[in-house]
Amino acid sequence: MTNPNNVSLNISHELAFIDSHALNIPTYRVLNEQGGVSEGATVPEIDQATALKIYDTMRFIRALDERMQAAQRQGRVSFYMQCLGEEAAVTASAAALDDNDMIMAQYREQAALRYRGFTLEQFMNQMFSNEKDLGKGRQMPIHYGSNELNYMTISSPLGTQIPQASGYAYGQKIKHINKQSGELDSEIDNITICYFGEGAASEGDFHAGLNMAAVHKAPVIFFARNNGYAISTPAEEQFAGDGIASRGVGYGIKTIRVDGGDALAVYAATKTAREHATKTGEPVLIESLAYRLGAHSTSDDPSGYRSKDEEASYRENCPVARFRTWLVAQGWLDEQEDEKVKEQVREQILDALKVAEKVAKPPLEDLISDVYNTPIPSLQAQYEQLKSHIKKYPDAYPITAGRIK
Amino acid sequence: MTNPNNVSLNISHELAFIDSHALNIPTYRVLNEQGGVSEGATVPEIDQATALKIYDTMRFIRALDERMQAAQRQGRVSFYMQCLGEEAAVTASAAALDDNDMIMAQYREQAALRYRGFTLEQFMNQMFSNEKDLGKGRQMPIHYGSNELNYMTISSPLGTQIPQASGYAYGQKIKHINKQSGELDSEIDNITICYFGEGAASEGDFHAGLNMAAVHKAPVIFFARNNGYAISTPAEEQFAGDGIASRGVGYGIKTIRVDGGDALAVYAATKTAREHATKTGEPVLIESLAYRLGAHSTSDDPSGYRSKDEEASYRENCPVARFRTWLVAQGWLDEQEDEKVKEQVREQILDALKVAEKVAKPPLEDLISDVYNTPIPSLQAQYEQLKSHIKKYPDAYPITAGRIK
Amino acid sequence: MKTMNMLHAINSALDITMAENDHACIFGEDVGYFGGVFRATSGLQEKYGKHRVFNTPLTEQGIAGFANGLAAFGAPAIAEIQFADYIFPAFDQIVNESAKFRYRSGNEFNVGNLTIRTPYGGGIAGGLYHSQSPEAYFAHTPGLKIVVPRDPYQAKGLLRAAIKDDNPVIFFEPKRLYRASVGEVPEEDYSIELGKAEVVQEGKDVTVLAWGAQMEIISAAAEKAKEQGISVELIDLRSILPWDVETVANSVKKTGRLVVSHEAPITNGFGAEIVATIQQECFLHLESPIARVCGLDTPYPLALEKEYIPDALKVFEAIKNAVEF
Amino acid sequence: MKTMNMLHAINSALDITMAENDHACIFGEDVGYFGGVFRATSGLQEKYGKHRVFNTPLTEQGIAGFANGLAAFGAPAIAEIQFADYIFPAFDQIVNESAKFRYRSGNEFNVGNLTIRTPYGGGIAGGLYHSQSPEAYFAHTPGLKIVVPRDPYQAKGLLRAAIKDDNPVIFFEPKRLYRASVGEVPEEDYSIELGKAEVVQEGKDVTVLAWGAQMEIISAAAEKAKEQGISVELIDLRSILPWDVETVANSVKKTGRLVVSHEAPITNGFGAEIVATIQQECFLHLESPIARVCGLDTPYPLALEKEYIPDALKVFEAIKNAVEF
Ligand SMILES: Cc1ncc(C[n+]2csc(CCOP(=O)(O)OP(=O)(O)O)c2C)c(N)n1
Ligand SMILES: Cc1ncc(C[n+]2csc(CCOP(=O)(O)OP(=O)(O)O)c2C)c(N)n1
Ligand SMILES: [Mg+2]
Ligand SMILES: [Mg+2]
Repeated sequence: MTNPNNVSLNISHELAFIDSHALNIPTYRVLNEQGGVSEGATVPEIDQATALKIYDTMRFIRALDERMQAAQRQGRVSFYMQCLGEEAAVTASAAALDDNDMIMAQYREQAALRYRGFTLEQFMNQMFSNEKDLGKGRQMPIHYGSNELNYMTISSPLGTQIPQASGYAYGQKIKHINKQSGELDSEIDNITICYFGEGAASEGDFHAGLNMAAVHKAPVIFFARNNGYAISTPAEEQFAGDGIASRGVGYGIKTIRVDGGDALAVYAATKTAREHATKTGEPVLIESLAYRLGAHSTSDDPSGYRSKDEEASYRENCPVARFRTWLVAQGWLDEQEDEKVKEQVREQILDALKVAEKVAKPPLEDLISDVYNTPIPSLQAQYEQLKSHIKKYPDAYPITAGRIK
Repeated sequence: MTNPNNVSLNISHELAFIDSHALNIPTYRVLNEQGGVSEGATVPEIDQATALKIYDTMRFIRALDERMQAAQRQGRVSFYMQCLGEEAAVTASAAALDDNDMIMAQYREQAALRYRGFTLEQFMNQMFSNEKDLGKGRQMPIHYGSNELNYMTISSPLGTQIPQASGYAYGQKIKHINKQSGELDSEIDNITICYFGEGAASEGDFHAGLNMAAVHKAPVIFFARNNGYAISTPAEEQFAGDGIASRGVGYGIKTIRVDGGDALAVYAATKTAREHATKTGEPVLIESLAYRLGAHSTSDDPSGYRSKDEEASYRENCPVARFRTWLVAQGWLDEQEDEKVKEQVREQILDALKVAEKVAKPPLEDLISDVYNTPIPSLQAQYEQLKSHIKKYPDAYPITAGRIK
Repeated sequence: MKTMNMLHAINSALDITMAENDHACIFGEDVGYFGGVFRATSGLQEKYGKHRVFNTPLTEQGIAGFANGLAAFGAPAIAEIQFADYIFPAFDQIVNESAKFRYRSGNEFNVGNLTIRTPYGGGIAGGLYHSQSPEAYFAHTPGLKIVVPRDPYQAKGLLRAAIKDDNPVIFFEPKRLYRASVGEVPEEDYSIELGKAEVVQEGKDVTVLAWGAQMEIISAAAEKAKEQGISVELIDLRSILPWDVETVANSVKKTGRLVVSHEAPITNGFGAEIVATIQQECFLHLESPIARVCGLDTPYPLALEKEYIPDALKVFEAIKNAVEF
Repeated sequence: MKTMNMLHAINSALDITMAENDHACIFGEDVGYFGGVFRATSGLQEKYGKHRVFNTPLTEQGIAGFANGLAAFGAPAIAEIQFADYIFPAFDQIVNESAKFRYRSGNEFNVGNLTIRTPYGGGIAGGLYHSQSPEAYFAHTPGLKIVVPRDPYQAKGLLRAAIKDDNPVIFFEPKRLYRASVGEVPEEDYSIELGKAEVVQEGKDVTVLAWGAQMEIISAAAEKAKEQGISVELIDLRSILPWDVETVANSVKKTGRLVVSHEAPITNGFGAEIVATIQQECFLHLESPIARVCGLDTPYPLALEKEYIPDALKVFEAIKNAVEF
């Protein structure tokens, strides 16, 4: 496009509007709903170890979700959010990345973090906001993060990670740019993936983030999890276009829609997207279609806004079962062994929970550390005052009183 | 779309990305660059009075812009912004509306206001922020507004009018909704047009405004003026998609791109868009292509960022001349008469300027009125204190000191 | 009179508003069929239709922008921001647009019809992003009104006044009290004048001032002080903008001492404004420095919430210090 | 030493930064080829390449979001917001994200590399939207630092310190002085410590405090006061967050009187915080109420700008009142 308006310029003398749904958007799928390979589909290249790691992760997350949902009901943890129904989308996309790629997630992507190696103990410590939590007990359960694993700490405000992902990815690209030509002079080694829900995609930050990534060529994979709901708001009250994928062309971003219940399709699409990003520096948009099978969170009760029938019809199409069927058919997974591991995982989770809930809460200094790199004088003064106060009334502050220096 | 994800669901087994420029977007044009009717084009229905009013408005605005640009250079007015190059886009779109439709403009759309009947005196009073300014001398020159003429007062922050237009238009629709069915039960009488630049379209408010209008079916015409620049930033550093029109499909909004230098095309497209909006309540997106022929504003010097050659090549394609040629060919305009009127208009403008610059500035009470519907006590107290202060030092506040009650 | 919790009281005020004006609309994230995540708008979509009570897409800047437009059109626009922590994407629309709409246009246009409701405050194990009290961010903005109720009766009367007021109003609802605070509330319509503080308990030794959920805390502190023979005058500010300087100044002239308490971080919280104004108004009457008992200057924490909050004990200490100064 | 105006001084600080670190980026609306609407980034794209000095699309929330991400990656991210009046769309990214990034992650991640530059302030016939001084909106946010220079020497030294500081910093530039303020500035690198106020003139009767462009105004007022035999101690706060309580309190303990002046509207401006803290710190030393001379509680006007601003005459009056109290 070589005109100042930066548009394609094909003159027409017919007064005709582009239809509101003019774009044809296929949904890429490999495995059918029963877990068989769809007729006409090619199974993407995937090695056994990767496939099993994907499955292992999904199995683990399913068990963790079940257990923590129950723990919340028992009042042992204050809050929880399940990945239920979206395990394949999250896990298989994470599996298509390099371990040093940055993951910026929304909050329902614990499977990606697990795939990277976050330990059961680390999950638990965060949820119990104890002193071993990497986040120092400051955020609500499920707001994980790990520098070591390149998983950006979750932030509750929705959409904010989207332009941040563009900036982060731009940073990853800088060293590959030739100072003279301004062009890439090597393949980009690491990129960023940014997950968000179809609800969060309504935020202004979505628009800013995608547009900036496209204009500045930031190597980000924007992974939109269209799971049908934003809390109680159905997707049809969220947007009137054809999903999130229909927006790609508006930013000049290559786009693909995948069946988010199909681990193989997600894996293949993400791998290809990553290749494109590392070679060109350009962003890619992936829209995954799945159904949020569980409640929004433990604070939510979906029976207030959607039918049991709808839920039931989607429950049948389980992404974990689908992939499992394929693995079994491949001869890569033994069903009995799988059941045994499931049981073990459940027990490990319960044990870890019992341990983590007994670990002490963070010490008082963690109330004021990390506001700045070092506390500013006024905050230090507030802290000293608080310490004297707690020393005066130790019974009122049982968590910290005994440990004040 | 009857699935929870609210998407078209056509399964494909091919791993293929939708191209970043998959959409074919024609540019609608009736008059060729010389002002003749393009081969194959149909001239839209337009009566002589409307056509002449459009021309009269463009002629006036051209003269006003020239005069005020000069006045700023002479230091008589502090600031000015020209419509140069975009007169046809703005005027002809305004002409396609009903007088009671709301206009929410960005700032470069003085022609739309003029078309509605804003008087020369009113323009001048605003620019000289004198006591006759409807805006009470509070905003910089060119921030016009008129309740009577349904022209929302201009606000400098870019993009903010876009979601506001959706809300305003939604209000216009409410009375037409059948309480039982929730559907329209009569044709909507008045709608909103919302103008913005291709730069402002990068703001998060653009995304929010278009999406909300689409979801809630607000009868707005979103009129994107793609004029190639946002101050010094060329459109190719603003977006990577195919103009603004490529975004319509992402919101599920009917869209058309028009040659913004062609008054007839703009008029016809806007008329059709309005019809669609009044009948369905749905928004429409129009992208007008023109070139910002002048500087961004009187504070700007484009020679710092674009070539004289580029400017010259677009100067040839003058939207006013193009329409004039057609009018003359129609036998609706006499060239000599036109020259005479031009001269008269110039003189009127100069006279009005001389009058307005001598009108007194607003009285002191206008410093605090309209912050609230009635001043709150603290502000009233500040005002009393200010009055005593000015009375004590009248020489320091010559504009108001003499008139304090 | 009927016994209502704060959510019922708010729902009742909204119900009256919707019945009163055919153009009034309620909208925000999840406020439609579901009735909002706290259920404040429960039953209203069923009663008034999906075109007047509706879910919006997930965009606070859009909600506020749409609300500005609808209000400018002339319809009562009642927008909900799901948590006050998420009002910041709407900051530009509120601070640069709502607040300046009338002034910049010379009253050609205004958004007096706008009311923004949003639950605020901590004490619910909500951490950084479900606990904030952002009233002070708005208090620096001429053109806005800001209101915070302390109980169901106040909530209904103040919300009705906010909606009827011909200026944009932000109505902060203490979510910790949504269900916890229960009281007698008239079923019929009534309003409580904006901009007026209320002396909720008379006293002579020290004035203690707060608003919203913090009223419960300072009342508890006043009880403790009473046990020590200190007589506390308690003031509920109710309106942050405009605020009732006169009532507060009169009280402080009487007691000679003032303690201000709020949940938000102390630095540049609204407490600062109160102190700055009152030290001016009451300079010769002050017998001790005006004290602020507020949140620490940190983001809102989780595990150490108890340590963070300006609890009754801390307020009590400040009362004692003021009296013993 | 070289004579520079404030824009040159800022440009010089940016130039040193870009030379120092290959990953440092400067971006914002029109900052690229054109060098920014005020030309603060002039010549830098040519020198360091389009990939390190670039125009962004027109979206402040995007600029701040992108900047947060780039800073989190570890690159010095120097973002420009074209006018401080347009910083509000970025409010969420700054207040909820930049400020809380380190805390919420337990220091797993931080955006200490972030610096946001933005021209602020009035006196240029800019009206509502080219005149605002929004520092107080940010001052209520733990995690941010806020800096305002008064002249070219200060601008370069403070900007370098802001960039090198390992916390997100908002750097407000007094645009009225961009070209008007000229002075000696070293060409080499130097920094001025953040968080330290400067006593720019010693005096004994009254302390007068301001920052940025307002320093010029209070200096003029102090001159007038001197003619009347009043000895004024002038303080430039320089850093709003953190601010130097000690220097101010020491001065007020000596003079017994304080006048604070800022351009922003008085209610809940940063003056309020200064008054609230100083009345606490210096209660027994105060001989008159602390006075604030600020903008009125209205949006920033145009035709009546002269009447609106806290000019030298108004500051002078406040000085006299304080001394004669
Ligand atoms: C800025 C902001 N607004 C509102 C919320 C409250 N909220 C939390 S999750 C949610 C729905 C998100 O839906 P979606 O993006 O589709 O993700 P999903 O939960 O379906 O995975 C809302 C409204 C928030 N966290 N942040
Ligand atoms: C929120 C906001 N950011 C920045 C500006 C400063 N500004 C004024 S006009 C402009 C460029 C607008 O370009 P465009 O939208 O294309 O409109 P055009 O001037 O070309 O008509 C900018 C950046 C502003 N007014 N508001
Ligand atoms: Mg969702
Ligand atoms: Mg433009």
